[in-house]
Amino acid sequence: MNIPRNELLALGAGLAGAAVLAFLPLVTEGFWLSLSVNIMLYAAICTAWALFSGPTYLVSLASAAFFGVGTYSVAIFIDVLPFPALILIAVVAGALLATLVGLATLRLSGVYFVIFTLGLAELLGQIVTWVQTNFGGTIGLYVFTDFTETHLYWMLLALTVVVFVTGWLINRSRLGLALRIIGNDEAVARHVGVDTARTRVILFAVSGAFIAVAGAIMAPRYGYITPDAAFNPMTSFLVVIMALLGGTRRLWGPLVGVVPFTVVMDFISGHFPNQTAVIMGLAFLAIVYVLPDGVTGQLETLFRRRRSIDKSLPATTAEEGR
Amino acid sequence: QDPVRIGVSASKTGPLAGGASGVLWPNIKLWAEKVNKAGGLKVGDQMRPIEIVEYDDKSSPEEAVKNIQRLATQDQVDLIIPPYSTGLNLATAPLIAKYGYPQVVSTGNANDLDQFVKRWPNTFWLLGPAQGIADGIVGTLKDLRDAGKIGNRVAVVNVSDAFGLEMIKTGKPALKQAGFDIVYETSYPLGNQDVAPVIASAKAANPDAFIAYSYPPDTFALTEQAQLQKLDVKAFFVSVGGNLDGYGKRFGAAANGVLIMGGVNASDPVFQAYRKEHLAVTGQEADWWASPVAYASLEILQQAVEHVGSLDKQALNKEIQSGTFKTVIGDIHFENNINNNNWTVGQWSDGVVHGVRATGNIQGAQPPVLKPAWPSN
Amino acid sequence: MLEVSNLGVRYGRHVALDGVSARVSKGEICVILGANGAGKSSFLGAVAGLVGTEPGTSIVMNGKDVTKLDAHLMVEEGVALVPEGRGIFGELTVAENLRLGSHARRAKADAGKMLDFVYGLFPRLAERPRQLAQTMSGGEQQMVAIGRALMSKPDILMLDEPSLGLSPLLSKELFKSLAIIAGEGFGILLVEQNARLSFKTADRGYLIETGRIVGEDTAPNLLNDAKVMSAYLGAVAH
Amino acid sequence: MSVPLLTINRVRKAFGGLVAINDVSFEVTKGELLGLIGPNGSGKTTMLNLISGALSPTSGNILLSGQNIAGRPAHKIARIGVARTFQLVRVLPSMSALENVVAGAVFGHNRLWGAEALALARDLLERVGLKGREEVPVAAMTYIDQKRIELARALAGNPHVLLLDEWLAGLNPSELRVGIELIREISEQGRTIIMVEHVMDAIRSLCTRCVVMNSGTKIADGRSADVLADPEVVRAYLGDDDA
Amino acid sequence: MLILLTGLLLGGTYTLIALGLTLQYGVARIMNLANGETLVAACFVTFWLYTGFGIDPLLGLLVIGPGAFVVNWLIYTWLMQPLVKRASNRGMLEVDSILATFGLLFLFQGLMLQAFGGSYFNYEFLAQPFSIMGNSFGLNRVVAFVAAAVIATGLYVFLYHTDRGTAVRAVAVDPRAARLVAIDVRKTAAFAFALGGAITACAGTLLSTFYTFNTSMGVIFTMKALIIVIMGGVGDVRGAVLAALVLGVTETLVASLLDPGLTLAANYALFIVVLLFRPQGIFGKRPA
Ligand SMILES: Nc1ncnc2c1ncn2[C@@H]1O[C@H](COP(=O)(O)OP(=O)(O)OP(=O)(O)O)[C@@H](O)[C@H]1O
Ligand SMILES: Nc1ncnc2c1ncn2[C@@H]1O[C@H](COP(=O)(O)OP(=O)(O)OP(=O)(O)O)[C@@H](O)[C@H]1O
Ligand SMILES: CC(C)C[C@H](N)C(=O)O
Ligand SMILES: [Mg+2]
Ligand SMILES: [Mg+2]
Repeated sequence: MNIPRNELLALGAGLAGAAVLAFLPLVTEGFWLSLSVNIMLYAAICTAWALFSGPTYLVSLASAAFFGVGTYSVAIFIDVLPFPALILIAVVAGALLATLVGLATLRLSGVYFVIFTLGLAELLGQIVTWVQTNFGGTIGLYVFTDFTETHLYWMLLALTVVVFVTGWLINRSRLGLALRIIGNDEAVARHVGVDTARTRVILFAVSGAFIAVAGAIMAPRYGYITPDAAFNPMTSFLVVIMALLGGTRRLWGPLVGVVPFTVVMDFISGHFPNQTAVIMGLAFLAIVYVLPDGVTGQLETLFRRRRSIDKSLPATTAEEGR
Repeated sequence: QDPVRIGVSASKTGPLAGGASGVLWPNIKLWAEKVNKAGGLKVGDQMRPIEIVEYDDKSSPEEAVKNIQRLATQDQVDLIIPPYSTGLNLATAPLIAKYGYPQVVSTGNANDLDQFVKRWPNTFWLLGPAQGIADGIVGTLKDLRDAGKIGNRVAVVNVSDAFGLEMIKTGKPALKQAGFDIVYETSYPLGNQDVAPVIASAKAANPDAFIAYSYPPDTFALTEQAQLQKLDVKAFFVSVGGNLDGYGKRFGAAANGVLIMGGVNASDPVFQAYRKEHLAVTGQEADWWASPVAYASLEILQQAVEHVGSLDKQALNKEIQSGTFKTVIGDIHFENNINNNNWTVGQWSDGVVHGVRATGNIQGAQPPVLKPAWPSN
Repeated sequence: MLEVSNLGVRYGRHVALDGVSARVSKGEICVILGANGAGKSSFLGAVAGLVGTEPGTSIVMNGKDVTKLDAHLMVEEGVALVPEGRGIFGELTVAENLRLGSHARRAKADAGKMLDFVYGLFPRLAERPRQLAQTMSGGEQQMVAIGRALMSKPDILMLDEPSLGLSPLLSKELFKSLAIIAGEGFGILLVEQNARLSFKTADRGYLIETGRIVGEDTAPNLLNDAKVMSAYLGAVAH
Repeated sequence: MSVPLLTINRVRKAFGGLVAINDVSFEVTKGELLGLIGPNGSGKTTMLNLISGALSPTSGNILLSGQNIAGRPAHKIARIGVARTFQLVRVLPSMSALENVVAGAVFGHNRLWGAEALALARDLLERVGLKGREEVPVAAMTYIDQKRIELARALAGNPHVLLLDEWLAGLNPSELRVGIELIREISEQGRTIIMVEHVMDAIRSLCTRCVVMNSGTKIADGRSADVLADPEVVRAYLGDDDA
Repeated sequence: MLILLTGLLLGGTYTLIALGLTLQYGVARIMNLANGETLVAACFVTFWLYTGFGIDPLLGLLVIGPGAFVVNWLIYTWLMQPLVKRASNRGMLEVDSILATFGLLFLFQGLMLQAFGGSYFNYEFLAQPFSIMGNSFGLNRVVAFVAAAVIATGLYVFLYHTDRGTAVRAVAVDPRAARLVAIDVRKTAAFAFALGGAITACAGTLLSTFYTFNTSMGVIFTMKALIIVIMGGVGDVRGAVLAALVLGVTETLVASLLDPGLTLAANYALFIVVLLFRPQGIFGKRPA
């Protein structure tokens, strides 16, 4: 299929943007760079998350599990293998785990899948703890590298770009179409000949592998890897929240959520360290009520309104299938 | 006067908040208030007020790292008070080192500190290596056994988190080396308060002594279950949590004779005065081990600045490495960045904890007594 | 008994119904005919209180103004709806579905009597009271839906395409039942595609086209009207 | 008689204790338009579910061109060449009309991609009477139009066998006329169709042959006129005073 | 036997933790992530009433239950109702309610933090041995178990054997259709949510008699509750109780016979196994 012009434009703009962002460490360091690392981290994870959860409407809380697997891939082998090899291990481990989970959860739908994936991170965390307790001797593993924040930032930026390009390619492929069909109606998907199981598993593996890589890249920043931190369920929740905030109907949706969320959260915790929780709670509620459709949803409604005024299209009564 | 800005990033929420709120935060408050009341921090010939810049690390390393960055590069604070817990101290060490701040750790310790200190010579470890603390109880038990007061059978359990594992790692070999017979041994997950099976199994092994390298919620739960199930041993040891004043209040007479990790010299008037102040200023009781240590870490910072006469980080590091400091827990002098004079075991007696064992040259230890049977209620 | 006048419904900017008036009396069977999307379901929904109405609308039931009442209160006023797509409680049993039908205060006292009546009407339901409603076949589910509506002892029973998916035999029996029900004094308002069958049973009919009533007459007259014949009854060869 | 395209061989389906299909056998020859009728709950939809792979039979074989497809996953059966519509319409609500049909073209028996798939989908939309409405979101379409979409989607896979479950239900008489013509056209192009229907007018005018089910068993199988006159069918299904 | 009894007692505790959420999620369709915070808040209030005013926790139930009911009623009508109204389908409501209650979670936690600080709390109540078949258990845990049994039975009878309860279930299944059978959906859903909140609060009160708690601990309870609710089948009281008991017994079995370090792992493993064989939960009904 030939690529529509506007998509090419978007792609070009995206790559150009990424190139600009790559210069960030040259102009700032310290706190802003640290914050950017966090933003980039969640940009990568949330987009990877939405690759799967967006079109399938299956909310995965397994991000922490993949992240932890990636972190541990590095922590375990850091002394024996070079870093690029560790990234590779993370990819394989993440994809493998996702495949297993994918196969196990084929029959699960809706909230059952949500909780299953939530349990997964906990389970892995516990198993790692137990193994460390009984065979490892210490619970924490040191990861000492010479990476600076700048290196982490660049790696995460590269990862984000790769995730985006992958997402774009998937959207243009049979796989992407299959996913959208599944998201709309799984029974229909099966009956038009979509191998729903395979599609889901492949995509979950891709998404999981990316998140694992993000975990691997972050391991040097943690310095000292413990299961509590690596498999922290909060990671999973934050990912979902940010992605939903942005909206998952577009590839760039999660990104739109990540940036303001991270910045606002940071602002709050920086300025009101003792009221963080209360203010964050209120801010959150406000967001839910003011931006019911996520930021992208809001943007799209705006655009749609403009367009429909322009071309005086009749208002559709379409209810977006979620 | 230009205030001295002192940054602190520690847990206000998340799993570590319980510990930090009990031990670290109140002492920062107490210290800041005291210093400012006395006219401020003496920097050279100026008395400058201190201003605390505080952030919540949400118990997560990611957040902790970011906070340290913010403190160092945005707020450009003069000093940093390091986070609560071993894990977060280890995670933030590289960054604190990068900016050159002294990191006087009062609430964390590990076994391989020697190596760590070599890598980051700006870190100082008030509690000493984990080994000292973990082995203290073994020494106490050994003394009791050698005096023929208790038998050889020990049950030992630990919480499986960073702290518990560091402890068991040296505690268990020490027990073996001392010739104890470990009749029951297990670990349980952090946060688990349903420890009835643990106590039941320990009891079934019929031990003479019970050691728990435990954390606050499970410390309480283990004690309650031991009392309920009448796990009557001659020595009953719990770790973090046993030192809380609330422990004594919660168990009352039943706490009598319970051995805890760490301790204080309860009869030292300096400590008694500190306790009073702590209550008056923060509205909450100091505990019987970690609070004074946390407070001492702040006194060390303060005195280092006074001794050096400036806020030059390098000079401060040097001073802390070599100087001697007068604190609520006595005179502190670091050897290779590690403080080797620590209370390791204390014992409850009528609502008060008396230190019964210490490392180094600490004075005032009282002889341990055998634990009476749990009172029936 | 039921008097609707000047009823309007809009969805966003789309006007689905505009100034529709109709009435149903005790013991009467009224049928509404119209093409797909003409607004038939919207009409029933508006009367039942499920769909909001435009200002100016007036719905009077047994002499009481019920225009603004919410759906659950309309049931108490004696209006029951068997909606498009049935709307039964799939995860509850057949018996529970029926029991819920008499949740309305007005129906509580006679719940037992009504249940016997419904079981008499649809013996299949009596055979399978404990089956989950969602595992019943399409037609069986339709019986549950009608049965449940009857359980509320309505004055007016509104049915949205009740014969949809019913076998010819059952459709006939359904209409016989409707006649029986009307005979008991219930008023019936019906949306139907099966015009021939419904006109045989009905007393009166309304024709609705893109949101407006375009015709109203007694059933026999409509049945004999050539225009109606061709537009709504079809001329399918047989 | 020509070789059967589809053979249902002693198929049985039980839900717990309830036997929904009780050892039913019949055959469908290529190009045939078979009516599958019977009272509510007699097992018609279940039969379609078994053929299309939504359910797997408790026992028995289903042969398509001699190949046993019983119990295979639905997507495999769809690829081999069975397409269906659903008793309650199921469209892909967040997608446009065109995309709905493309879905069938891309993944069905046809497995087209790109321009070919789009062209076929456009073509089929035109055939079911939705020309010019390709970009309309289907959620905004009326019931009958959604049914058309469903049909086009099924056809897009170029199936050997097309299963229609009460596709004509809910249409008003004039729409019904259109619908019947559409099915007739498709059938005349040589497509094999099994249609479940309660609309007797449609059965009479379209189907040469009917299979009648009752309580999970086959009670009649033969030329429509004969079958519909069969006293048992009349008693169980049609009612005696059918006009 | 000891293991079984200990496990059942623990199961009772879990039942308490999960029942409220069963109602809130199963019926009112609000996946309440602030469930654990409600529970912890009740712990604090109980503590405060007991240590400050000497009000016995069991008497405290009489205040805390109704209090929580009112608060949750208000939360539902003010905060959740708008979400319910604007959601065009269940999936949307699920997403919205996750987001909104995530906000509530922080809000509650923040308020508790302001009021009580982050330290650990506990107090002594009925920490006496209670002997069952020669084994001694904490009386406070036994009391909690009995309360769990009473609440669960009451809830079951209510849901399955009263008209009001059937109406509550009907709302859970299909709120739109429920309106057609004269059910005031708004009120019923608010009622279910409030009742769920009240039960969770009662659970908090009872748990505080034997648990050490602090402001940050809510998430742990929420996760436990979610797992139990899901394992049992959403909205099914019987399932939740069974799942809770099974979890309690398994955990105790593993802790006693295998290794306490594996209890949580066993717990999730069990959860995963159950879902593999019954993807819709123990008592869940397969959607058609
Ligand atoms: N919820 C809704 N939102 C927006 N438009 C709607 C909604 N429901 C119905 N409509 C529109 O209102 C008009 C009337 O619809 P209605 O369902 O009342 O028609 P109907 O006569 O019952 O048709 P059918 O025979 O297909 O059931 C249609 O154009 C339809 O698209
Ligand atoms: N999943 C299921 N569990 C239990 N029973 C079922 C299930 N699916 C169908 N049945 C039962 O099997 C029988 C046949 O159902 P089926 O849907 O095939 O009927 P049908 O012939 O299509 O009827 P209709 O014309 O009313 O659509 C019915 O009695 C139905 O209750
Ligand atoms: C010795 C303790 C105060 C240690 C500290 N609580 C930790 O987490 O490691
Ligand atoms: Mg309609
Ligand atoms: Mg059917």
